[in-house]
Amino acid sequence: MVKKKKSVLTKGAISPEIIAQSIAHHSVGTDIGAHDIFLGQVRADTANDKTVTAIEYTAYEEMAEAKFSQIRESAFAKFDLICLHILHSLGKINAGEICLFVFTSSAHRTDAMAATRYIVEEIKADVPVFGKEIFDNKSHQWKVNK
Amino acid sequence: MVKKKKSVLTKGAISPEIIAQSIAHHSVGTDIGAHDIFLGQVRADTANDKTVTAIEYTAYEEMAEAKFSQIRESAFAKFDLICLHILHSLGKINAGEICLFVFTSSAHRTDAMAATRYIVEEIKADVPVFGKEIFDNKSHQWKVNK
Amino acid sequence: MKIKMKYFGMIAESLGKEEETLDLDIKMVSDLSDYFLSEFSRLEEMNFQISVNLNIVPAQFELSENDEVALLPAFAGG
Amino acid sequence: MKIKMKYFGMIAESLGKEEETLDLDIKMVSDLSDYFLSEFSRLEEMNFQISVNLNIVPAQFELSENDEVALLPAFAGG
Repeated sequence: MVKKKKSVLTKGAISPEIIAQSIAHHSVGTDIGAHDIFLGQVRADTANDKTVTAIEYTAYEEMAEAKFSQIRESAFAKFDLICLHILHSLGKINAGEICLFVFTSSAHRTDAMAATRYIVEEIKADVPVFGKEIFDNKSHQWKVNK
Repeated sequence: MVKKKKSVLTKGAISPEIIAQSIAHHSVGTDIGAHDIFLGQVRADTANDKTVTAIEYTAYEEMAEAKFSQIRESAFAKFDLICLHILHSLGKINAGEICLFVFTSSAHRTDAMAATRYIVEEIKADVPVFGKEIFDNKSHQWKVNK
Repeated sequence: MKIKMKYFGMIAESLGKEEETLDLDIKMVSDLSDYFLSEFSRLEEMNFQISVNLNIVPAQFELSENDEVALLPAFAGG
Repeated sequence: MKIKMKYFGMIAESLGKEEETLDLDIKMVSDLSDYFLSEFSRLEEMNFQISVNLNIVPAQFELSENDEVALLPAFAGG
């Protein structure tokens, strides 16, 4: 059996059009009653009179994709999901742009909602993605997930 | 102060393009770090050899809009939200089409995710919307939320 | 007293109308329920709530002239 | 033993390199930690985890020839 290799990491910001296409593709899934979507957006945080203009994301790509696969399998095992799609940006993502897309679909609402929450927490905790916050004065600092 | 009157009830299905536009409009909200979106989609449920081809939604419109306003205010009071948008379809929505759009935005992920869940439960419980499930043999039955 | 009635969903379908004005000699929402249950026995099989002027009210709620009262079957939004 | 090292984020920035092959006379992950902490004192201020062949491992983990080992600073995905 050939398992389709899905890549989660994607270069650049995630566009609203990609999200719309992804939603539109699921109109054929007439066993789906609920979709839940989480989007991470880069915030223009201000610290010490400097404002974040972008985050530059890098990753230990091979390990990150392996972790995303594990999270995916574990989400399907824990929740009654019909579909699951995850995208995470690499490279420089400007404030206001979207860097994470988690999209779950299920027959009933509770599965999709609980799964999205679980997946987002797992990504934050377990996936080796690194973020360099770039300030308006060209300085930078490394982001740390809370 | 003039309060902008928002209408939640909308005629026909909610298109992926409307959702994409709504997401795109929030790229100027650079204090936003998280969006959470719930979409209700009409399922082609099968019962006694009949399959649902569409749900025709009606509402006690004036009361429904009042309830949506209350839910909106209560969500802003309970959660640290930056934006909140709700759309609910009226009329005949085919299986595979989207009939509910709940879109919350916040600085941090937990507020948006908890708010979406709260709002969806409140809508199901408190808003006078009625759904006639239309089967492929032209018969129908009235949907009841669980 | 005059009451503006509204009917929705399976109740409207079953009654064959969506609204009407009734003139009844009643006082409480419970009186109105009793009236409908005696006039339209099929209502007994339907779970329904009653709203007065856009708010769900209990059986003990007192009605006033020209209230807008709705018979609401089970909700199905979302 | 030969180890393929990979560095990421603030650690790569601080070390000025993203990867290298080291030949060290060590056995455990804890030995490797000690080596880095003595060579690059700035690492002490950084919280980091160590992965071996794509999995986070504890200090007691035993290294093998040609393992791919990464020093991972705090994650910032999502």
